[in-house]
Amino acid sequence: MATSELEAVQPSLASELVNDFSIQVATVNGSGSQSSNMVLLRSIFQMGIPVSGKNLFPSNIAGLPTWYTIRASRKHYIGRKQDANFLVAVNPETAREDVAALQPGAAVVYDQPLQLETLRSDLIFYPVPFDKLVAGISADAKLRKLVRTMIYVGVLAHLLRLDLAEVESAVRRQFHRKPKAADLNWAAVQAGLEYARQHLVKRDRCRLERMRETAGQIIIDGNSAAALGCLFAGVTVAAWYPITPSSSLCESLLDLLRKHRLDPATGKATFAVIQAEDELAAIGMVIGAGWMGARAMTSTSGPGISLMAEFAGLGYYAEIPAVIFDIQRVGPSTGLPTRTAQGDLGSIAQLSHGDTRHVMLFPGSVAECYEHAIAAFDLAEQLQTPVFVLSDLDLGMNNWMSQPFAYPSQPMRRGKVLSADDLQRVGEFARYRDVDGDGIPWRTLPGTDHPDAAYFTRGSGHNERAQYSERPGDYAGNMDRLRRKFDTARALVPPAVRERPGAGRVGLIAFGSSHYPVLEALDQLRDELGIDAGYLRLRAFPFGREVAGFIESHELVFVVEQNRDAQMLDLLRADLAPELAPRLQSVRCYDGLPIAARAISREIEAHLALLAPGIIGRLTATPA
Amino acid sequence: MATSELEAVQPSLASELVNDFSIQVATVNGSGSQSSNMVLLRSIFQMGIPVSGKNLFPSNIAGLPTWYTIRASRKHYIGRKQDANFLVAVNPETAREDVAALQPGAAVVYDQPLQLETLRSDLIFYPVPFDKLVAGISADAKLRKLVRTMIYVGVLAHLLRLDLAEVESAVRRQFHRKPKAADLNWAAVQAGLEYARQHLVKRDRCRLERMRETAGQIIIDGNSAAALGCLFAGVTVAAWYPITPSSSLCESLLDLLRKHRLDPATGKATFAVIQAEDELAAIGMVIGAGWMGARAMTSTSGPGISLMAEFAGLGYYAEIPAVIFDIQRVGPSTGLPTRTAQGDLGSIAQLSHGDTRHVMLFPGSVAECYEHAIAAFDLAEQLQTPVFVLSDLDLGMNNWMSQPFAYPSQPMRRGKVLSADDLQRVGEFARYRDVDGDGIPWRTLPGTDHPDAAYFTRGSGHNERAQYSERPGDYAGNMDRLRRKFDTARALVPPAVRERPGAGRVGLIAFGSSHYPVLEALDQLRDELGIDAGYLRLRAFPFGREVAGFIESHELVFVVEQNRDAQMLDLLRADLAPELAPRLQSVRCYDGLPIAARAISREIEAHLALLAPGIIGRLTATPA
Amino acid sequence: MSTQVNPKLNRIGLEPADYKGGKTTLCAGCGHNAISERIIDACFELGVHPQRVVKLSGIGCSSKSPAYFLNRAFGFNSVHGRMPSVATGALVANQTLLGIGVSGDGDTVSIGIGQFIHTMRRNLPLVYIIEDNGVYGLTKGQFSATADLGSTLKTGVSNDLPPLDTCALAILCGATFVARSFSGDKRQLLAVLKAALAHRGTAMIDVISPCVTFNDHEGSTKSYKYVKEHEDALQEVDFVPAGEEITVEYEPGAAVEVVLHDGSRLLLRKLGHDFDPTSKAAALDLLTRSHEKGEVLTGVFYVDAAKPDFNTLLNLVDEPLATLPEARVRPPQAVLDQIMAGLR
Amino acid sequence: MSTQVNPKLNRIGLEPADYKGGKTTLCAGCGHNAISERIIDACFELGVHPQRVVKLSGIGCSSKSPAYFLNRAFGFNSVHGRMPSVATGALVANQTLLGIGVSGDGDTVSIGIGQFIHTMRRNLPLVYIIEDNGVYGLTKGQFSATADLGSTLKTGVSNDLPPLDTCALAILCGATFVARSFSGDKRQLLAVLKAALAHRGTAMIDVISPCVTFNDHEGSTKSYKYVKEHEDALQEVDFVPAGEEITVEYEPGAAVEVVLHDGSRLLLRKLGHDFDPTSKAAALDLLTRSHEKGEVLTGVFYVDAAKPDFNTLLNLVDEPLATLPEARVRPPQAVLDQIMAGLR
Ligand SMILES: Cc1ncc(C[n+]2csc(CCOP(=O)(O)OP(=O)(O)O)c2C)c(N)n1
Ligand SMILES: Cc1ncc(C[n+]2csc(CCOP(=O)(O)OP(=O)(O)O)c2C)c(N)n1
Ligand code: SF4
Ligand code: SF4
Ligand SMILES: [Mg+2]
Ligand SMILES: [Mg+2]
Repeated sequence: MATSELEAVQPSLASELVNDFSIQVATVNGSGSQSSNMVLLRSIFQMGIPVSGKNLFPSNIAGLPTWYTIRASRKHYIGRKQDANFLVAVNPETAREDVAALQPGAAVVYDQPLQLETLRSDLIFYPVPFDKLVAGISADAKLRKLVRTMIYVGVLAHLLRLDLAEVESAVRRQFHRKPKAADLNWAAVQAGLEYARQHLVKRDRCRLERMRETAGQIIIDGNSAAALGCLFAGVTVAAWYPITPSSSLCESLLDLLRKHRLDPATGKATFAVIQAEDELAAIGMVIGAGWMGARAMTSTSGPGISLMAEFAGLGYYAEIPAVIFDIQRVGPSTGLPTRTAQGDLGSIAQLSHGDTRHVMLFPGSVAECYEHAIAAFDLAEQLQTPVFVLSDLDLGMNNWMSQPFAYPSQPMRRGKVLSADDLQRVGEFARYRDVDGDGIPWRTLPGTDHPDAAYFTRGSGHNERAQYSERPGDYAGNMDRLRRKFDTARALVPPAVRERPGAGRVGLIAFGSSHYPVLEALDQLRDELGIDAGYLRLRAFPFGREVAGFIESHELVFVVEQNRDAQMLDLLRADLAPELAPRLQSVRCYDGLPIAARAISREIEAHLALLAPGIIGRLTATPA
Repeated sequence: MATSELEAVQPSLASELVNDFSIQVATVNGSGSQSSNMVLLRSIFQMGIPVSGKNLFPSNIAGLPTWYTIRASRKHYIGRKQDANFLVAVNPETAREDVAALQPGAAVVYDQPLQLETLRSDLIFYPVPFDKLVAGISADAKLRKLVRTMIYVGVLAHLLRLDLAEVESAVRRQFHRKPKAADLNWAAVQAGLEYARQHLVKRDRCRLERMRETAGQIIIDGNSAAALGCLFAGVTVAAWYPITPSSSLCESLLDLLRKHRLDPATGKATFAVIQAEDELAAIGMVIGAGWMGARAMTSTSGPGISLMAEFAGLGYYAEIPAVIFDIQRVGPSTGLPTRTAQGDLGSIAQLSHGDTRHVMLFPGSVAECYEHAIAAFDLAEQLQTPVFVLSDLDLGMNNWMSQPFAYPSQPMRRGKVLSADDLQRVGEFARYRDVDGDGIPWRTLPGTDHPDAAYFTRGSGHNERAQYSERPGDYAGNMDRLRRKFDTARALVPPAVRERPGAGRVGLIAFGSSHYPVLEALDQLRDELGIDAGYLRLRAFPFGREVAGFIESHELVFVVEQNRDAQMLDLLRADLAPELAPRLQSVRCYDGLPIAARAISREIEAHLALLAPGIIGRLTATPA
Repeated sequence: MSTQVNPKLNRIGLEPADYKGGKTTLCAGCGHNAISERIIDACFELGVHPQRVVKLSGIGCSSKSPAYFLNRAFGFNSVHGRMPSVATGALVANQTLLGIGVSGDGDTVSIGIGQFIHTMRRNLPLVYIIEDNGVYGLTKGQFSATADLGSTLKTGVSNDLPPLDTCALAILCGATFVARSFSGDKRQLLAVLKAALAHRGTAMIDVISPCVTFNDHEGSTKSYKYVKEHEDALQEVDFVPAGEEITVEYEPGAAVEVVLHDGSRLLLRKLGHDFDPTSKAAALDLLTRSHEKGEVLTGVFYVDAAKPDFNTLLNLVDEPLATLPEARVRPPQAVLDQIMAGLR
Repeated sequence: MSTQVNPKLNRIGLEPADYKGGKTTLCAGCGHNAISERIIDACFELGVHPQRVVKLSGIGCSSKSPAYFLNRAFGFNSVHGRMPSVATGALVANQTLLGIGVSGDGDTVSIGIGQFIHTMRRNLPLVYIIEDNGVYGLTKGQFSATADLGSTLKTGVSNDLPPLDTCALAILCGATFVARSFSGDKRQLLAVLKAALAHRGTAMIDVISPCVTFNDHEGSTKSYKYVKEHEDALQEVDFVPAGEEITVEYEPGAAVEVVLHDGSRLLLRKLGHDFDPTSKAAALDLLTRSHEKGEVLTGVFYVDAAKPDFNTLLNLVDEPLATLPEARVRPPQAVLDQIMAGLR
């Protein structure tokens, strides 16, 4: 056995990983490790260190392998990291595979009887007798089972130098409704800590050190953030059907509404949340409510989107506001219900038969889940059309750090609605007339007390006065106006953000949950290849003019997305001047895991390697 | 009033329109004029003259305006012609508008009391006292109503020089099951004829003359043709839900099956046709039957396609053969149910959430409705995937001349199916393994009598052995194989047809029911602008290599389609090398009427006018 | 100014013309047209404010009919089989409006049976009218799922599947007013419609409405002739508006009186059958047995005027949700601040 | 060669292991697992050929269970709520196979109620099992449409909509074998399953199957405890295979005997209730009333062994449509020629 291996096992302090490593907890779902992981995450966060947590769980309820990854990153890299530095192996079923997957030098905290130390010699092993330790905590076997995983929190606290005060406060916060449980869990943490102190010799390179990078920040998942957005958008009707990973959006919305939207005087609800019998009914209810003038929403995932196709077309053609959240998971079909993807944009862009076009928003952070939710209601009413907010499982169900959300700075934009008084004044009302030249007609709301207010809404051909019509001119004219309206949307939707100016002719376009990994990948490209690429983050479809502008100013633009078919690239190709199309190159990741920075930078590197070196020089040079 | 007008009214014989004009019958639906129009159409056809008939009918059952256009064309132009030369105005409600829409010089046969002759002085008017004439036919008011429209057949027979023997044979054919009705109708024809002989002086320029251009040909609508294809493809299960304009496909299929597919020995059915409760159920039944190994199909239109989205994704991902006919009508939503469009290809190409890709066929004639139906079943089983056949209302519901259909030259291709014996021999079976490198795995059929035959089909993640799997590698590997399979399809689907070689650098791409109008438009471009454009007719998606080849050999390629959003052009852009994209130009027509040659040539002309004359010269010159 | 009362004006001072709709495009003689007329009559006579009505439908000849009554009401011709969900969203968003849903047997019982059932279950405040002709009129006469066993098409094809009984289903699933009538029975249909409009909760009325073009021939069990010959009216139905006197006299026990939500009364005078319209079990029993006998039983089968409707279960504020002002639907900054603090 | 009969082998010479499925991934104690075991037992004991079975399902914990029994049968885990249509296509395409459909209450009664109803109406030859726990297990415990009024979630939230009764619906809509059982009642469930497997037509069994993770607490009416305490068995159910003797003795009138399609017999020994399982009206009445009393009535509610099943109505040839040879499904050239001649 050579020295190199010894080196790996006993790293020099020089290569210490301070606030820059990830911990993977391999466990079993339904075993209560969620609380332990949240305590770990919170403790690090409270130490001021940028941190993220990602849950990789199976599509069942209990008893199957689950992995939770916590990444501390002083550089604010909060995307997924491909390789774990620290494995907590408490699931006997996967322990051997989990250990096999580690890079040399990684550390393993594990349940002693598993004897993982025999598997490899290039890792650092920390055996922990979980059962023995937990035996001292409680005489009740059920309780022991509940707190068992807290043992590793204590072990890690010692090994990684977690601030104990923060750990205790995280434990107490986690169980703030049950002080007894808090005590018991804290005891388990201490037992683990004590054991580690006495029996484990630190040999790994990972260490935490207090920073000031998280002060004032919050931790939240994207679905809760979107629910908050709906609350402050003034949603009044929500109709939904459960589906992973979207259920928690409407569930937390219902909680919020119950807390904050009962009329103080009467105790009655200023909202209705309806659990529909399926997604067809859910979107139908939203369309009915939107037609009536309510701010109405639903939330679903891929299979639900497919089922909503027919109503989506009605909403587009009859011009009815609606907000639909798609928390994307891996398709096609049932696919991988608990894995993440950006795979629905292609079908949503033209969801439904015939010539339909839908507005889509792509929140790139939990803060944007909140902001885009608010924007979506405004846009839906301004544009009188369904607006889709495309989040995904990674963004929606994982916990993310964020700046606190800002209170809406604008009043609600309710679009072109004519009141009875308006009707009296304007004298004439034609529901589908393009009065303002922006393609957006005026509408009245049912119940408007004016004899001319009523009109007839239909998904069949109609003229400007909403009368049934099969006339070729009426039809084509109306379709042209809808196209104009869609063009109007370009300027109303959140514009793409130039996240990095870049200093060469290489650009990168991404959206949604790829954002943080992209930021990290850009650093890798700069540090490792000397490429300072510009980065444009798309936030909506249709694309604003700035998108073409960005592509025009770069010779080579990588479009990063989490699907197989380069769906965003296709949308760009269809929208851009065709001359720009050759500049676009696709970078895709579609294995169900959140995209990792390394996968992005590696693929870009591979692509660049195919180009002549001269070209690379030109591409990376600052443009004139 | 100037002489020019007189000239229009009394054209010189020199400008006679022999076998080259169109007749528009403006009537009311449910009034029995369908039979009269069929008699007219057939009479012309039997005179050997190329002819086509198009029905423009409202989306209701009876009492609303309907227009039937018959076009005789010695040059075989059987697409829609924009302007009618001859109007038969028997609908009082629209008569004035119909007359107003005519070009100067056109002729009008009309019900005398309507007094249309007062409306314009630049037309030729032929008043006919329908009621008086029909009064002599029968004492029974109900019968009189039924045969009333036959009067105009007689009138036209005289004016246009229809061969009376052919007219009588057409009448007798139309009513071959009811000889009494035939007699009565023939009497009405004769009454009209007699009246015209005695009272009308021919002043119009239209005349028919026997040709030999239709010998051996048949007349059929696309839906009946597709039903014939299903019959000869050996369909065994059909599940459907009524919807215009697709209902007649399954209805005529049922008739055919009842006639030709009862077991001669037992009188039992070798087929099942199920009227499902909706389209979700219809496609579900097809998927179930296809999984079982049956040749199964459904037929629908836009709204049904939207409802089939979820199952389409399952079919793609679980790899189940299915044939789905989409007889396209005007969308979005309910749209114009009785008008034609090519507006569903964009959404079908990726119907369902997630990364899905579907195979589509685009029959361009009634013969291809038949052939593609057969091909679709072969392809669905060869590729183990849903195959969509995209016809439209124009093709599906209108009557078209055609060469008789050919009996299938190949036995049914049932794809890669392992029998119990095969299993015994190969020893191992992995449902989703790419054994042959073409992305197409082998399957077994339920009921196969071998202990290893069974596998578990699911729309959720699976490995090669069809076992449930959430492993990133299993998922991505499977998706990559599906993509390979889709690439395999390129070579299996009907290749695009180079319909016109062309002699310059201008090309034209079209598909489906645009075919005949395109042929006519090409002649117009040649005759009027001197442009001899090449013409490639697409017949399937994914595109074969020949498509890129065609575009590569032309500098300017017009993509003709009947939708607003240039859906085919988008599919081409996404598929082609991006460098070719700038060559594509869109020509669209989307007002619900079948596309007319003039609309195509005019738009191409307008486009060319924008180019510098030098470029035009270059484009039209023969390539080196 | 004249104080003369125009006899042609109703309770709220509107004339019949204020209730009319567009010109029908349905076939002459279609049962659906007669139903539209009865809806107009009922709304006029009750003095319903047309602008306070929303009329919704799916797709079909029947579903076109909302365009042919109450032009001053907002209409929504949605997609096939999904009117119930659209109505649910609409009426939850504005519970102060009166909802009339019109559907066909194909629209409701074939493609739409799922939404139908769940709407019944919710007891959504909606008058739900099925214009039931046993066929898909608009797609040219295929059987629907209410076609009777053995009923034939014009082509002679006979239906070999049993019909689904919308009334039995509605009762079983939770609707609180369930009736069957006949488009040709003016008097009964009008009375039933009025009561349905006064009811709070789902009032489901299956109206046999012959399709003259595709299902009015010998061999059809939904033809005018067949229904006239086989109609078995359970009761004589009368509606007495709130505040009005009951003018007809009944012997004790000869009629059942149901007091509706607004104080109006539904009077059901027994005809032959001794029947309690407040018992689900009795209604189901009656319907099952009358089916077996091949009769077309009409009348009010079930009423429960007390069960809370869906909006009551939702505990909604009195005002329409749709138009609540920003101040009532966007919580103040303090709420956000507090939530943010909790997430730190 | 030994001629010894292995007592562990069944009628067709297979052992229990030939009927086993994959390892369950459901929660320990989930009612669905018990049902899978009973299906295995029933198929083994009846000597069903596992390769002649197709097992189909929708989406949910329940719908996963086909993977946990009969590995040698073809399985199809389709999409949410649409198993019935897939089963219809499959069993029409090959009517020689035995179809077992497994669904959940969410899968069938919420999203899938439309396909459920139409499948009952068609009387498709299929054993349709609802593993009914009143919640959506797989999406973490929301109420489904079979949750009882007033039943509570773990969070304390109470259900305020009435449940839909799958058995009453199935009977009303045309199913020919309708039963309810309980995953915890081994004996009854096994007997009912065997009879269902022998029945020709739709055999719909609603099996109360507690969700230990989300709906097994105090306040739930679908918990083991609640069902055990409130179960009211209508009959003692026995299944006697064709050709076997009835060994148990009954007093005359104490049991109803139903002869099934293959000659086997279903014996229903009355327990308290006097009840005729061949009357729809009686079954509906019983179900409605037992509901009002808050009981969980189990047993076989309705059997009609004579009504033709869907495949019979379709008049299918005896062989599977799926694998008919080309000669039987592609008419000869002469037919095409003749058709073409007719179109000239
Ligand atoms: C999704 C969808 N499928 C099919 C159709 C075609 N379609 C229009 S109306 C109709 C049936 C109408 O029958 P019914 O509801 O009984 O109304 P009726 O015309 O008999 O009054 C059908 C199938 C459609 N519009 N949408
Ligand atoms: C179209 C669609 N909508 C929603 C879902 C999410 N989903 C999966 S299982 C399920 C409910 C399952 O409930 P049930 O059928 O009662 O089965 P259980 O898990 O209780 O056994 C839902 C809503 C889905 N898979 N597909
Ligand atoms: S087809 Fe039938 S249902 Fe439709 S309008 Fe005519 S009569 Fe009425
Ligand atoms: S969650 Fe409930 S239904 Fe699902 S497996 Fe667990 S116990 Fe069974
Ligand atoms: Mg109908
Ligand atoms: Mg359930």
